[in-house]
Parts: sequence; C-alpha cells; structure tokens
Amino acid sequence: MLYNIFIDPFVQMVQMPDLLVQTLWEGLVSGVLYALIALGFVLIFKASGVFNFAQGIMVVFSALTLVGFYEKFSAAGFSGHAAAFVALILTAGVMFVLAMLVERVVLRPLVNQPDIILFMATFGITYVLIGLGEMVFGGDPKQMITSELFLPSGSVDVEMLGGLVSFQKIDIAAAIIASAMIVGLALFFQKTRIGRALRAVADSHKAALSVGISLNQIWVIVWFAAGLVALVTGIMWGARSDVSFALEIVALKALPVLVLGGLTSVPGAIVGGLIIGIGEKLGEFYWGPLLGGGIESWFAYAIALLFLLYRPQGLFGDKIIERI
Amino acid sequence: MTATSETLLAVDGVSLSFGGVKAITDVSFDIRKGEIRAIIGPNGAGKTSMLNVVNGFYHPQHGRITYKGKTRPRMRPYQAASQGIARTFQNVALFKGMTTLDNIMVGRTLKMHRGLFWQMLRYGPAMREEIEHRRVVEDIIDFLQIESIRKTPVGKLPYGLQKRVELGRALAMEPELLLLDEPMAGMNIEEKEDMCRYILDLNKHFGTTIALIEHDMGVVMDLSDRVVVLEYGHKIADGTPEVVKADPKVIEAYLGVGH
Amino acid sequence: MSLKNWLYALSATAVLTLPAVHDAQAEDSIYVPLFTYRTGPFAGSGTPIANGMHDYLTLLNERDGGIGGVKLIVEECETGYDTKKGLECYESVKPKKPVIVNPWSTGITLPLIPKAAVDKIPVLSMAYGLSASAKGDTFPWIFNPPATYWDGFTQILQYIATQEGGGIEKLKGKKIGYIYLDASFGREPLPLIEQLSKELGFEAKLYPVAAADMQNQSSQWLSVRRDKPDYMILYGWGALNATAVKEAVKTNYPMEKFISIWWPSEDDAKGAGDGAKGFKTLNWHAVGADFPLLADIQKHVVDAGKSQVSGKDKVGQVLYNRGIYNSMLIAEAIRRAQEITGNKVVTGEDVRRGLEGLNIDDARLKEIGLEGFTGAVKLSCTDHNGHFSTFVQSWNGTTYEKVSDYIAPLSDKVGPLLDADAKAYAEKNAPWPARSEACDAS
Amino acid sequence: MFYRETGQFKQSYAADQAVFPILQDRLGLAAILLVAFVVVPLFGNEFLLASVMVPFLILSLGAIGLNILVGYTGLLSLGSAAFMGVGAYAAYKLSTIFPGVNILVWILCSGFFAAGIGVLFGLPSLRIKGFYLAVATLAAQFFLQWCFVRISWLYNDNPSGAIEVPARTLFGLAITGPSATPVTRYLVVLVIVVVMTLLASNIVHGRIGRTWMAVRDMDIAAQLMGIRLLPAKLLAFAVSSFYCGVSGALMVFLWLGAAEPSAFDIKLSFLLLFMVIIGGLGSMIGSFFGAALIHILPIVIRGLPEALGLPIAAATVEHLTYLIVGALIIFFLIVEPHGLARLWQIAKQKLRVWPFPY
Repeated sequence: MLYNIFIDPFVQMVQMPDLLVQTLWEGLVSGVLYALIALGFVLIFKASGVFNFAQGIMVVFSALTLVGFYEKFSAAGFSGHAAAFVALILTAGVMFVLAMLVERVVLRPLVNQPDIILFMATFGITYVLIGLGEMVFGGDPKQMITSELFLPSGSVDVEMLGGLVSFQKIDIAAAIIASAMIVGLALFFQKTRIGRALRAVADSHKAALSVGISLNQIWVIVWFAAGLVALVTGIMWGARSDVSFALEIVALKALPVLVLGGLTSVPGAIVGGLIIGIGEKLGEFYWGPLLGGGIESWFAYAIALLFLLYRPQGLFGDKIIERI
Repeated sequence: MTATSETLLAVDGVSLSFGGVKAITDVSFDIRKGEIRAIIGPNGAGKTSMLNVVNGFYHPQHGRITYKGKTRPRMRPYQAASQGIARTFQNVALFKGMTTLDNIMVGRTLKMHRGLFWQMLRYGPAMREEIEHRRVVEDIIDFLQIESIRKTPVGKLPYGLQKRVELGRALAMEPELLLLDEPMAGMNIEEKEDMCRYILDLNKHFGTTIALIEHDMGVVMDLSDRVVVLEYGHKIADGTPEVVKADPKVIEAYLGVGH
Repeated sequence: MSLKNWLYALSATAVLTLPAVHDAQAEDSIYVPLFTYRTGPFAGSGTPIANGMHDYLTLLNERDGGIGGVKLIVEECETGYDTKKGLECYESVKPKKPVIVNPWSTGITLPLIPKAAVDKIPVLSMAYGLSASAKGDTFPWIFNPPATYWDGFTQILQYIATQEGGGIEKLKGKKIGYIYLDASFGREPLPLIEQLSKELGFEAKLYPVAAADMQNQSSQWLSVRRDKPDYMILYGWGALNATAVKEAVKTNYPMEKFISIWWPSEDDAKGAGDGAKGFKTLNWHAVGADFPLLADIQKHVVDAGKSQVSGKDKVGQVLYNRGIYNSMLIAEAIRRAQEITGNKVVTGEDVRRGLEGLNIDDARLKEIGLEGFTGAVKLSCTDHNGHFSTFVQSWNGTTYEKVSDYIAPLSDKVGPLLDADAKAYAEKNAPWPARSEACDAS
Repeated sequence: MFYRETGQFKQSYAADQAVFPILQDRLGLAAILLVAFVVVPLFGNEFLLASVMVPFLILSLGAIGLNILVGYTGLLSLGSAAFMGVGAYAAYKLSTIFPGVNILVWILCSGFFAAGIGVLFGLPSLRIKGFYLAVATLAAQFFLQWCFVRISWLYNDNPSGAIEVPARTLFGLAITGPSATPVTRYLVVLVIVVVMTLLASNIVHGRIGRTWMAVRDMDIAAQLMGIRLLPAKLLAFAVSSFYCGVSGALMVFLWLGAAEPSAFDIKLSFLLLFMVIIGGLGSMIGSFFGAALIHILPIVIRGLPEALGLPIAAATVEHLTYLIVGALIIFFLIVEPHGLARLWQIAKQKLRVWPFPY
C-alpha cells in the first residue's frame, strides 16, 4: 500500500517520461483555462468586492451568444471567417451591454451591502442568464466555431523521451491566447488611467470616490473585462467539448483556484490555476487508480483546503492582520 | 475603595514587534489592586498593543506578565477572560446584530453552565439560570441608565450609548481588572462626565481595578491614581498624575519641544 | 405599503393557483403525460427525445383521431433531468389519471418503482432505469424494453469478439477499457464486468468520469494512452459523450475500436470532426426519416407547425427516432389494452396488461409505417424487457450507418444476475408486495 | 391598531424572555399551527401535500440548519447538501441493519452522524474565514458525494446505486414507502419540523445562540468575553449538520422515496443557501420564508399558464421560471437586503402604528 502511494507513481514517472510530459502538458492547459475563469472572478472581486458566482454562466452565455450569432449569419448566407469575427465583435457588444445592465440594475442599488448579499445577487444574475440563454438559444449543445475563428485543429506530435508527446494545436493556441490576455489585462491595469483608477478602487472605495473616480464606470469596465475573459474561456473550453449549459459545472473548478491564489490577486489566479490544473492531473493519473479513479472531482478542493490551512489568505492574498 | 499596595498585575520587560516593526520595547509597570491606572502617550505609542498583550490577544516576544501572582507563559484571550480580565475597545467592538440586552448577556457567558440539552428545552434549569443572570444584567442596565434601549439592536445606537453598552458588557463579566481603551473618545462633555462618574463609581463601590487609555488629560489627571506614559513603544514616565505632569520627557513628548 | 400589497397579491395567487391542479379529464380521452427535459445540462439529449415522443403521439391525434377513435391528451412536463422536479411532475399528473408514465431518467424511475403498483400507473423506462425490473413477477408495473444495460454490455462484447474473428472465447487475453459516468447508470455493469472478465479471460480497465468532470476528461484519456486497451466501451450521457469522442480523437485512439452504449447522438460525434469517423454505438432502431410514418409526421405534424423541432433535418436523428420508438410502445400498449379489455377509454391498469401483451411483429410494424425500423417486440407477464437484439452502428461523418447484424445478448450470463438482483431488491425492500396481478393469456 | 403590545406588561423576566413575548404573535403562531395541523391536511389535495408542503417543510428544516451556521454563526458553507446526504445514508444504513426499530428513531439518529461529519469538516473554520471557508466546505460537498457513489456499502450494494426506502409503519400506519399517504407523510414531517424548529429557536435565544452571534458579529471581542472560538464554531457545525442530516433523511424517506447520490449535489447546497439569504440570515421564520420563495414560487409560476389557460410549452415555462426567480432574487435583495424576515418585521412595525404612519 505504502509502496503504491509513495514509490510506484514516481517509478512510473521515470519509466514513462513521455507520459509524464503529456500529463504535465494536459495539466498546464486545463490550468490555464481554470486560471482564465478565476481571472474573471478576481477582476470583479478586486474592483467591486463582489464574489461573482455568475462568472461560470457568463462563460456559457457568451459562448452561446457567439455561436448563436454565427448560426444566424450562416442561415442568412454569410459564413466563413468574416462572419465569425463579426459575431465575435457583436458578442463582445452583448457582454458590454450585460456589464452595463449588471451595474445599473444590480450593483448600483446594492452598493455598500454586505458581501454575502452581493454574492447572492450574482446568483440571481445566474438564474436570469440561464433562463434567458435557454430561451434564446435552446438547450441543445452547439459546436464551437473554431476553424472560422482561425483557431487551429489537429496536433503537433513530438517524439521525445522514448515516446510520443502530442500537443493539440488548439491547446497551444489556448495557452498563447490566455497568456496574451493576461499580459494585456496586466498592462491595461498598470499603464492606463482607468487601470490606475481600478487599482485605487480595489484599495479603498471611499478613498477612490473622494478623488473623483467614478465607481460606476469602473464597475462597467471590470464586468466587461470579466465578460471578455468569459468569452475567451467559453471559446477555448467549447472547442474542447461542446457549448452547452453543462459547461457551467466546469466553472466551479475555478473556486479552488481562486482561494489557492487569493481572491484579490491576478498572479495568484494564474499560479493557482496552474497548480490546481497540474496537481489534479498528476493526482488523477498517478494516484487516482489507488482509489478507483475519478478523484478529480474533489482532489482540487482537497489541495486548496490543505493549502488554506497552512495559509488562510491564499498564495498571494492580502495577509489578514487582526486588529482591534 | 482606594488603591492598596497589593500588585494585581505586573508587566515585566515586555517587547512586542510585528515583523520588523517594534510596537513595544522593554516596558515594565504594575497595576495595584483597586487602583485606577492610566496609560497615556501620543498616537502610535503602543498603548492599545499594551492592553492587547495584557489580555492575551498579542503574545510578546520578550518579557513576563504576572497576574495575581502567577506568571503565565502564553495566554489565550478567553483564558484572560475567565481569570477576570475584561475590556472595552477603542473602536467600539459590540456585537452589532444583537440587542443591548443580548450584548450584555454575552458578558455572562462564562458564568452560565447549562448545556445544550437544557438550552434546547429552555425549561427548568436553563430557564432559571437565564432569569438569574437576567437580574444581574438588569442591575447593570439600571446602573448605566440604558433601560430604554434594552431591546434595540446596538448597531442602531449613537456612539456614546454604544460605548456605554460596551462598558456594561465588560461589567457583566464581574471583572477584577477592567481595561478601558479610550472610553471617552468622541464623546461630548456631558457624556464624558457620565462616563467618568460610572468609572469612579465602579472603582469605589465594587472595588474594580481599572486600567484605562485616554487622551483627555483633564480626565486622566482627575481619575487616575497612577499614570504610565509610553512613547514609540518605550516607557518614558510612571507615577502619580502630578509627578508625570511635571516630567520634562512627558512634556516634550506631548508638545514636541526640542524637535 | 406597496411592497406589502405586492406580497399579499403574491400569496393570494399562490393560494388560488395551487389547488387548481384540475382533474378535468374528459371522459372520452386518454391522458398520456410525457416527462421531458428540454432544459438543463442534458437538454441536448432530452430535446430530440421529447420531440420524437411528442410528434408521434400528435400524429396519431392529427391523422387518426387518436387510438381506436379515442383522442390522446398529450402533455409535457419539464423535469430538467432533476429527480425532485420529476417527482413533482409525477404528483401533478397523477390526479389526471395517466395511463402510463415515462420518467426518462433513472433517478426519477427509482422512486416510482414502488409507487407504480399503489397508484396503478405503469412505468415505461425504455432501456434505462432498474435492470432488474425486467422481471415481471417481481415488478408487474415496470417495463424496460427492449434491452438492459447488461444486455447491451454483452452485445458490445460479442461485437468485439466478432471483430476478432470468432465467438466470445476470442476475448481471452484482450484488454478492454470501460469509460463511464460515475453514477448509478455507468456503474451498473461493473459487477457484470467483474464476473465476465474472469469467465472470459479479458482484462478490464475502468475509467470513471465524475458528473462534475464530464467535460474534463483528459486524465482518463491519458490513462487510456498508458494502458493501451484493445477496445474501449463508453457508457455516457449528455456532454460526457461529446467530450469522450473528442478526447479519443485527440488521443489518436482507433475509433473503430471505440464502442458506446445506445445513447450518443449525431451531435456527440459531429463535434470531433473527421477524426470521429468509425465511432460506434449500439442501437435497436433505424436512423433516418425514410419511413412512411416519419413522412406522415413530416406532413401532419412538422409542416403543420405542431412540432417543436428546430429543423427538418432533426427528424430521423438517432434520439428523435428513440422518442418515436418510445411513443410507438406507448401507442401499441394502449391499442393492445383496448383489444384486451374491449374498452375504448383505457386506464393505467388496462395499459399495464396491454404492455404485458405487447406483440409488435413485422406485419404490425409495416401497418404502423415503420417496416424495417426495428425488430419485433413481444413482452410477456414474466419478461418485461424482452432482451432483444441490438446492432452496432458506425459514424460516417454525417450519420450513423448500421454495420452489424442484430446481436442477441448473452442471456445465460445476464439472466442469473437479473434474477439475483430482482430477488435482492424484493428482500431489501421488504415487505415487497407479491404479484397479485393476473396474467393474460397471450 | 390590532397589532400592538401596549398594555401588555411583563410581570417577570421569564415572561419577557419568552421567544414570543407579544400576545398577537402568540395568537398568530397558534393560527398558523392550526392551519398547518388541521386545515391543510383536511382540505389540501395530494399534490399540495406531497409536492408542495412536504418538500417545503423538509427544505425549511435544512435551511434552519444552514441558517444556524451561516446566519447565526457567520460561517459560510456550501456543503450542506452533502451533510443532508450523510443523514440520508446514515438513516438508510441504520434502518436496514436494525429493521425492527421504528424508522423515525433512525431518522432522528441520523442527525448525529451528520453532526459528526460536520464537525470534522468544520475543523478548518478556525483558521479559514469567509469565502475561503465556503470553498473549503465545497471540499466536503464533492468528497462526500464521491463517497456516496463509491462506497457501495453505504447503499447496501444495490445495483441501482441508490438508496431505496422500505415501507415502514408507525402505530400501524404506513409512514414511508409507496402506501404512505401524503397526509400521513405530511403530518409526520410537520411534527418533526415544528418540534425541531422550536428546539432550534430555544437554542438560538439562549446562551449558546448568543455565543454564536457574538462569534458572528465580532469574533475577537467574543474571545475576550471568554468565548472559545473553536468549540463555539464546532458546536454550530454540529447542530447545523444535525438539522441538515435529519432534513436529508426526511427528504429520502418521506419525500423522494429513493435517492441517487446526485440528489445531494451542489445544486441543493446552493438552493439552501438561497433560502437562507433570501429568507433572512439569522432568522428562524426567515428560513421558512426562504424555502417558500425558492420552492413554492417556481411551482406557482409553472402552474400559472395552465391555470390561466395560456398555451405555453413546458420548456418555455421553465425558462421563464428561471428568469422570474432570478429577477425576484435581485428584486428582493434590492428592496430588503436583510431578507424576507426583515420585510416581515417591517410589516409588523407598520401594523403596530397603523392606521397612522408614525
């Protein structure tokens, strides 16, 4: 038993290094995608203190909107790359409208309410989006328009370490786009005026207000940014399986990522995503069989829980200093 | 009751730091049974930290604290409470969702013993216990003249009243040592006078030993038997109000002479 | 005060509407509720099934004026594939005296199994639900034709054996991977696998996928790469199927060796692109709209705007036809009940007898307009399943084509398990009522 | 005018310490109980009893359990469905191992198992707070659910993988299984829920409840009052899980009749949390309001088109239900963030001064 836990997995890793590389790669890819969802959470939490439960459904909703627009165009005889990109832009527009609505209808009337109330309100948003999404797009799963968006398919198979490691091109693209997105957001928040304002808001709402920053504007921007992140996540994850409401469940995986990284930290979301992604793949692949497999559903949470016991504020979270 | 010479609590060479920041450096003083002891000093002098050390919320890196003749290694706040140390806070730390009555009843927690079973039934022993403690609490409510806000959630009360409820909650613990952190901050003259009277009454009639932090020098000089002065975490003076008032280091600290 | 008024209004509506569950069933009609799920994470599979079921029964109403001259009242109740909502549906239709219910979820079927006998409503759980309910002696009110998940598993095994060029003895020494939804549905074959792998000498590799990780299967498929099973068997549902096919393609698993139970749809294979060609599933009915009955549906229902299908191409898809098959069983059971009792307006009790006496032979299929659509269906008092043969169909990039003959299940292997389970169920649920319903001579 | 405590003087602290010190409240409660115990069973149809009232009461009990944790002690938990599952599986195991003992005994005992597991998963609460704790409780949710699927001993190796409820009786009357009538099931659930609500109300109004609320409102100050955080939080986890456990056992035995592990999935945890927040954190009656809004309102909305004769497809109704419930959640939060219970208080306050506005 002990051998199976402590020695055998490592023996396997050494004996089949190609599979280890493949596992790490798969972990990395799902980690990047978890990180993307977590990033959406972090942006909103930082700027408005809202733990946005609707991020998961926003992923589904944006992906459905994108595919829905495209289907409308192709039904009208326009298809191909141009139509896909028009659909992409229109979807971004929808996400912007959504951000405006959320700010106007939900956040503004609920300003200064306790966290848990705002958290609850995002459940309301989730319900509305589920109802609306299913009513408009129907419940049947749709195919993500990957090739129309110039996303590659197929794989790059590299012979190494005595085996074949295959890298899916779509996964490589996902990793690149996600990284670009993260870098872009980081630059946006570091270098631009709005970014500075956002960081000010994240530090203190009142102080930011007192120097003339418009909270409402900031909120629209972060919800829009989170919506864009959701759209990218939806495209990537939709390409891996299909676009349906089942995707919402995947978004729950972002929660352990989030607490691992710290609710307020962008680098935390990324590092946390990678740790959870790689950790759960390694756990499932090498240790899962000991428990009959399928431990991935809770393994990520267990990692997060153990880590939290050691560091309650997460990897990069603000240290909690208790004072009276 | 006036101060005796018996030492209730002795702080001996205590140093406390957070990371690299030194909050308290090698401070020693004592509190005698029955006295009113004031701790004063400019902002950031480490006064509140000192109180936090005394009731076990912070653990000093160096130094010893002897309470009732016993030196304790590392004490938890609830242990301090069970040994008779109660306190109020600089920024009112009431239980905002609860009524005045319930807040003060929380102070009786340590004195109530009926377990879950009787609590569940709310009958027999549990009810008797509840009523018995309600009487004590009503006495405190009478004493502090807050009868009319008995059933008001404290979050809705004005600041002055909140401070009074907080004092009541501390009193409900029937403390031997009561630590008051700026009990009169933000109060108007009348409220201050009321609060002074309560403090003096407490000390005189119930013999409660009191350590208080206060910025209002007039109040401090009138109330306290002895004063300890902190500056940047160091003790710079200790003695009766008259002595301290005349100490050049204290004057310098407060007026900034020579800087 | 406006708020309070609002609340009053709300509570008033609540009081008024709740008892309004009417029992207004006309005397000259037969009430057939359809439990469907066009919403929720499984809507992708639920919608075509719902459309198929609904359209067939609507056709009977539109074209024939019902069954035997009695109009059918067809009503959908949305379950969202959720057990609690399903039970709510059951309670809401019960006062309207339904002659049959189709829970379309194993989770909803299980609580209904004991209730059916008490409420006198037969339950038709077509190829899902509790396998042991095939035993009519123990479960007189439950019907699960045409095959159980165990039957299906042995059918897949036999197909594999024929691919290896022989009988089931050819499985010896093979490595067979089983990827499944880690819930009761996917776990059901596990005891059978354990038994058969010993008896037939193949090695079984298990790859459970938790419901929450349906769309996140890369670890399972990494394990597949490591273990290199000779064949893969899939028991999935909803997004699990689509993701599994995509991952299999990614892993370069040979698709012709990847065989699923009967639930994947066209959409599940389509998403994986050309790589999915050769992906196989079991089925027991034809795919496509090339049948007189389906043409009638097209004419009387779809073109008349009485269907909810989103496009004409949806008619004839795998799961749509699954719904057609389900409704055919319902309609034929009602017809048979009319024959047996001589009554035109039948009750749940009558339809139970109709199901037991169900005998759809090829001639009858031709009459219905479904010649060659499926094999003959004949149930009996003791056998509520039939354990009929199924065939293997293969994905060619646009549709599924039949690639094997009908394969009978290994009844000698499955039979004893089924008996044992039915017995165990009755014992565990003691006091389980003994069958009191008489058998009709057929 | 009619709802006024003027003139009701308390002669003793005992009378003043009562949970309902005001006469009208006591009368109102009596009226509600009368309706619940007499009117509903007499006049309610089967659908009302079996699909509306029984689930409503069982969910209310679960919501009370969660409210003890979230509302009274301030510990956010998303694992309550798993604790309900522990109760259900414990009751199932106990009732099959000892079939001779009355099922109600085992349903109540199942709470202790849930409490034990709850305490175990409550341990991290000393160090982890807020949303971080919520995610930690998700570990309980997913791990326990995995156990329900994987440990076949828990469901007696049933090939269906589900727990099936055998028929059991009380005083010769079937209370579980298919022949238990909705009225019997309703009355059994009602008695259990009323008694347990009363006990919970007693707990939260006494020393232990004050301890929890103190921990919720300001844990540091609570410590300085002599409250030990870990025991206080663990007790809250225990009592909360006990209630959830009993509610879970009731759910399987008196409502569903058989349950797969997915009956205790994360969705149920979220639903309970909705009920608690919408109903009112830290309010017993709020738990009932919340359960009513979240469980009964969708049923009403689903029933409306049919009752009004509108030809709307079942699926569309479901979409609309989601939309409306979501919108109502937001609406109620905006109108009164402190939940329906606070609205109730405001209504009472208005009644008190009626017909004059002040």
